[in-house]
Amino acid sequence: MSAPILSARGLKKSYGGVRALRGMDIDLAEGEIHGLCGENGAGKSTLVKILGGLVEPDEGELGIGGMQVELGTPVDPALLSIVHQELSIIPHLSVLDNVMLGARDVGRIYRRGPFRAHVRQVLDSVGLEHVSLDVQAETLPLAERQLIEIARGIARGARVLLLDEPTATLSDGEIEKVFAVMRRLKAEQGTTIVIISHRLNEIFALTDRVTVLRSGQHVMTANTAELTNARLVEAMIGHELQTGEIAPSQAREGVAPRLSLTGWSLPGRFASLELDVQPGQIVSLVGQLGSGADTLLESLAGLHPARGALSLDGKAATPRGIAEAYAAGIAYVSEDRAKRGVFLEAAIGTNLVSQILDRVSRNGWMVSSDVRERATQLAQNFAIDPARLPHDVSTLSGGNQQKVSLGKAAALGPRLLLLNEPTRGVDIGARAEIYAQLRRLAEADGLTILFYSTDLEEVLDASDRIVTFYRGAMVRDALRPQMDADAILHDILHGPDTPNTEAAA
Amino acid sequence: MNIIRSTFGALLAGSLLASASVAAEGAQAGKKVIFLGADDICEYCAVYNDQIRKLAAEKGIDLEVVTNKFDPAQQATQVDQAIAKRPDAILLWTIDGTALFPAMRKVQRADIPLLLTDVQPDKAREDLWVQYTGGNYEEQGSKSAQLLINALEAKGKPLEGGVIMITGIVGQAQTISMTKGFTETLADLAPNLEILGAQPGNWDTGTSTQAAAGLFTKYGDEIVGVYAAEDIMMQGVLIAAERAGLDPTEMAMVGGGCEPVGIKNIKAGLQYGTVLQSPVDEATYAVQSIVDLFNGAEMSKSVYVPHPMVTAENVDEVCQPWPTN
Amino acid sequence: MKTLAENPLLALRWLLLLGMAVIFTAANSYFPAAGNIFALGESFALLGLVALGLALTILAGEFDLSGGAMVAVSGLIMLKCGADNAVLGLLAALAFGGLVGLFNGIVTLKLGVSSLVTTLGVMILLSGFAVWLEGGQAINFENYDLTDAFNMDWFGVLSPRSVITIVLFVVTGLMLAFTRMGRDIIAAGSHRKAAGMAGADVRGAVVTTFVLSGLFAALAGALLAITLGRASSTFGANLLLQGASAAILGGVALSGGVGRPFGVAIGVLVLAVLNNGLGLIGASSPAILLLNGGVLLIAVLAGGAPATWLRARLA
Amino acid sequence: MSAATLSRTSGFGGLFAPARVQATVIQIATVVMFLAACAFIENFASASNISSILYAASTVGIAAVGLASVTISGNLFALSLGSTAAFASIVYIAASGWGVLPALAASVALGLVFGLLQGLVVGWLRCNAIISTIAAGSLIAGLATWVSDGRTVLAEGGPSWLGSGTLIPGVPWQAVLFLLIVIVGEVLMQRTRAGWELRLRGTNPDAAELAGLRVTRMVVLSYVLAGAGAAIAGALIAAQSGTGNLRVGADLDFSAIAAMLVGGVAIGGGRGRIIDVASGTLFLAVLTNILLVNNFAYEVQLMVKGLAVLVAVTAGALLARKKR
Repeated sequence: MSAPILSARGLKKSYGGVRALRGMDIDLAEGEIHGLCGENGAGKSTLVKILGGLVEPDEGELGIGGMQVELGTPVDPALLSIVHQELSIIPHLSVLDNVMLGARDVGRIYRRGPFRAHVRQVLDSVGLEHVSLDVQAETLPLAERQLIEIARGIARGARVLLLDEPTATLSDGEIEKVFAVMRRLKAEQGTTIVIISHRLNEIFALTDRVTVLRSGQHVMTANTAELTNARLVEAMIGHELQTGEIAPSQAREGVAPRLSLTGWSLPGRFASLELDVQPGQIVSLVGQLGSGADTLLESLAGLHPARGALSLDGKAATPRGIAEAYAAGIAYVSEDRAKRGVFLEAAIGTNLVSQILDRVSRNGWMVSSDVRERATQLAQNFAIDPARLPHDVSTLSGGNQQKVSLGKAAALGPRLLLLNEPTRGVDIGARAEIYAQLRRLAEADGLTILFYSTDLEEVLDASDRIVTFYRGAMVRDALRPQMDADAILHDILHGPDTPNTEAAA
Repeated sequence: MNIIRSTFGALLAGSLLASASVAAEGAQAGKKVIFLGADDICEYCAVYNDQIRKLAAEKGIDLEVVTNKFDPAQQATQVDQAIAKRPDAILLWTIDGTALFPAMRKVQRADIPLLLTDVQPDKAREDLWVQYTGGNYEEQGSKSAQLLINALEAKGKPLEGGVIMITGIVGQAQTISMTKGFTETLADLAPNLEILGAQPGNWDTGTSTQAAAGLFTKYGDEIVGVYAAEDIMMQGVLIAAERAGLDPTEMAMVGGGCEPVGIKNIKAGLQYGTVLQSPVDEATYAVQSIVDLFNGAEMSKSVYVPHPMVTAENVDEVCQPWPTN
Repeated sequence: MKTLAENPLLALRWLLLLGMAVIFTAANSYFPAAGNIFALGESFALLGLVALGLALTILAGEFDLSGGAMVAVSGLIMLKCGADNAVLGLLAALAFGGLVGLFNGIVTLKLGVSSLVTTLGVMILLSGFAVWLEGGQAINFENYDLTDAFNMDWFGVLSPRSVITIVLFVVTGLMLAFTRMGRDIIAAGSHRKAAGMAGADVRGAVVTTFVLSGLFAALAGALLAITLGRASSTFGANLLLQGASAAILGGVALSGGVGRPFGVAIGVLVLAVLNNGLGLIGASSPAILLLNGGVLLIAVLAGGAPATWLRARLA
Repeated sequence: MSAATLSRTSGFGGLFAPARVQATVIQIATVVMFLAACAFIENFASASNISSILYAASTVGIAAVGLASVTISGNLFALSLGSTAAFASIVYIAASGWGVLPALAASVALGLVFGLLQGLVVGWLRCNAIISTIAAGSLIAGLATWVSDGRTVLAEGGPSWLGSGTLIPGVPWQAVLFLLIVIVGEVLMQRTRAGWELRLRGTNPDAAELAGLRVTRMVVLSYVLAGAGAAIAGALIAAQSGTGNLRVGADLDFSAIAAMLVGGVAIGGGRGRIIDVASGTLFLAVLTNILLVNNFAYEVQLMVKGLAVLVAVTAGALLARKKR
């Protein structure tokens, strides 16, 4: 191997008493795509932040392009650029300004003209041909903002490009486009690319080498071609793991549907559809952004004013707002955990009972024994340490926060549970726990669960039944055993098979 | 207090209605005068404003009242506005004693006669105005000192011991002048009376209560007299004295203004006296000043309203209750 | 109708401004007179500078409560240090304003607490400092040549103060639109964390807005002291609330990142015209208070649910 | 106790948890400062001086408790307290002929109505919280000026028990009322469903909405409480002096904000308790009294107060960070 483009030695970092990194070494070769794997809390994000100069390590050295780098001060983005996991898109700046934000070759007087052509080209390459340079970023959907963020990394022409979970919010079609750009950057410009992802299929599809971290330490670096899925997972969690996949339950004959939709439509978002779901069934709604699948899910919680009739166990229960949905026995878990899902700055216990305050209070007064009992019970159900109940949710990892978010909704004892991206940003171990818990809820309580996900693995692992959408219309409604990844991809990228439909145009 | 006193229209342009012309004699009749005054949020000002509207209407003066929330910057622009309207004269209550010299120069250059009321700026610049009518704050302070001494004598006490002061808003011209008059006279007439402490009461009863309470705690029995620049502030002093277990009748309690609350306290024997400054007098003098101006009367530079010392003996004859409408 | 549908507040500002101009002109023929426009410009200059500085800090996601108190302090510094040499006084006042702004910015960033809290402390501190500077004396300015120079008018309507203020509005507008710093200020206010991760100079942007806010307030105070020939600790008392009202009326969102100096200028004008007009027609104290409250209420309703409803209806 | 089981405030360690450290430090500082003043300042511990501190603290404190409900529910602060207090002082005196309690009830009713209207504008019509209350402040002041014509209203007869009565020497009834309001506020905020919803709304308005909490009602409630607090403060000031006028409550808005922030209520919402408001108020009242009793000049008092706010907040932030 020739001299590495980036070389880090002995990086250590502690936050208070927590040792996030305990002496990390890593070398990156010029023009390779390098995967960085590890569970949440393994130290990946800390490593990325140290490499980008956003965090100063307690010890260690870093060289990029043969030069020693001053740690803790932002690195020249032309040398190393990071695409962050948390969106670093500024809502009130234009697309152009967002792409150029942080670039060093902009003078004090900011002349936009010379950059327009280049930025346009980069945006086109990631599939944003339709997005104007001058539109404000806040008007764009989440996935497009993520693509702008990736475009920013590319536009800087960095010799090392770090992508921290770039695909978490993207649909598969978009992911394919991004990967194509990555491969081209590597081939044409010799860019070194580091990618962090929880989706192992992406790691195998894209990377040349993989480095695994566990508990703040380097576990292994290996050529991807020589790895198997099982070995990678074992390296990440330190032991073998049963896959997250859960055997789907079969539809039963003669059971009355729990959820019935008739003529359910939202003009401009999704066309009229009919859907029956049995108690105890877990159904995934799959589609690209704009396919209407996510909007459909939200409309069931009363978040959009849809037309048509929704009935639960045969009784009309069309909700006209989230409060009515809860009252009718429909619970909803948001995809935006930090902003809408949980109360980060409130205790875990408080969060768990926050949606059933009426049931743990009498005449307006909180009943402390009821609160404690319910919170403890919910914590146990969702594998949260009851001793941590008084601590703020913000002290938990992403996976455990998601468990709180789920527990908070499940506390309502709903008949229908709606989940939007049930495990976004959740690591493999916690994912399996969440799937198992969902299955228990479905089987033991006969709860009907509908979820929307852009993660193909998740759809295949967790559902009994898969409903695919394309451009506002349902494409296929099939039981899990009849579906595979290819079928789903085909449906959501190309729509129904009939050659003369609008979709083909 | 009359809630349904006026309609919104009258509210909006009360001055215009008030000045609806009444048959009146003299050269001032029909003359347009702009009065730049203070906001009704201060009770004294509210009485003055009502009074001057009434008196001007009687004299047939076309008086336009423009009020101000004690903001000299706003008043400077109000002077600019007034000049733009080309009135026959401007009557100015300078919110801040000296802030308006540049604005007064503009009035002079525009050849509009300028009359001042209530606040007298530095006499060194009296070439800028035709006449000042109103209070003499330094004299008021001085009279208060005199009255405080009278009080001690009346109570048969020696002219020695400590005195505390509750002043108006720090930095205001009135506050500066009154404090000057009081301290200088006291030092002259009773050198053995020592001013132990002074705190602003901000023309407010509550603030004065706290300020006086602190001083009572600190100096307690050493205090033989209290000077509060206004009667509503003396009210605060009396409350603080009662809480501190001090007997106000044993001390020389002197206020200022002869305001309604002061009259009440003087009659109750809690406050020894006050120095009259009447908004009714001031408004009357100001209107007379306008009349004199247009009738070519001889105008002296300063005309002061009377500031008699008021005690329980003469309170009924000297202090007229403030008119309400 | 399209503008109203897209941004009711924007359209409302213009409606208010034009409506008031028409009403006041009808009520009093002196409203459009040159002398009155001059007076309007003077009000605009004082409130405008304070509102502009405050708006910049809001734009960067902060809030500077100390602007009003700074007006009093800087005026006193101007006259105390500038008794013999006005330029020296002006420089001293500006330097003080800039330093206090720097302090505000650095303390806020270092502590990571809301600037509402830090600048509240600085605001109280500054009011005390003003009283101390004043020392119970009337602080006057004897240089009437300079005062006259600042009180002269160009074409009957513009004073040096209003011209300086207009120029600063334009410069600030250009700075926000066409410099890297301006872009970083908007980024810092719109989404602080994201801006930091993207490599924008967040710290520089935040500190810059506080320094500019301090400078603008200090300039407003110093110029006020020159034109009035007087400084006092009581000056500027009403400016904070009025400045905040003007900024938000001007379309600046408290959440940060939204708003432009041009809008702020319109917001300032709405308040200036309202009070100028009410003074001109001799409105009574309660009427002035009620109408000020009423105009703010209309503006605030235009940013709330009724506006959303209206927008949905018109779209 | 639900509040203790589910928040980090339980136990001795909880007192110094990052979220509580500023409040605890201010509570300790208040006690230390008070004891030191008792020991070193002559007459400080006298009944009359203690009552003077309590009078000052009671009015600002009651307004600050009401204001805190707005802050904790996530709407920063209200700037209409001063004019509400002024109007309430006028109403209290005008109605004082009916007796103390009916007059107090009349003022509170006024505060409730003004609070309700602001609550509806902010909570139901979703308008900008700060500007709505500035507008309300102006409108209320305008109405008060119109009604009173700028005049000071004087109470008939002598002082009432509410104005100058004491439970025991040094503890005026007003302080008892303050204590009562703090206890009731603390219990309501920590132990009732509405209190939980209000605090959760302040922690994260979006999540509260999506969780189906009664957010609109809570916001309206918080403004109603703020209006009532300001009105009681105005009535108490009026009861003390026997006068009601437009100048009452001139500094109330910023005094209440300062007291609340010093006590450790977070301006961003969700964090802080009603007892913190009380300790912040007492801290500033004791500090002000020490300065007054030593006859420090007005400018020194202001500067020390400004520094106290800065230092309290700085220390709070630094200590909280160290703990993290």
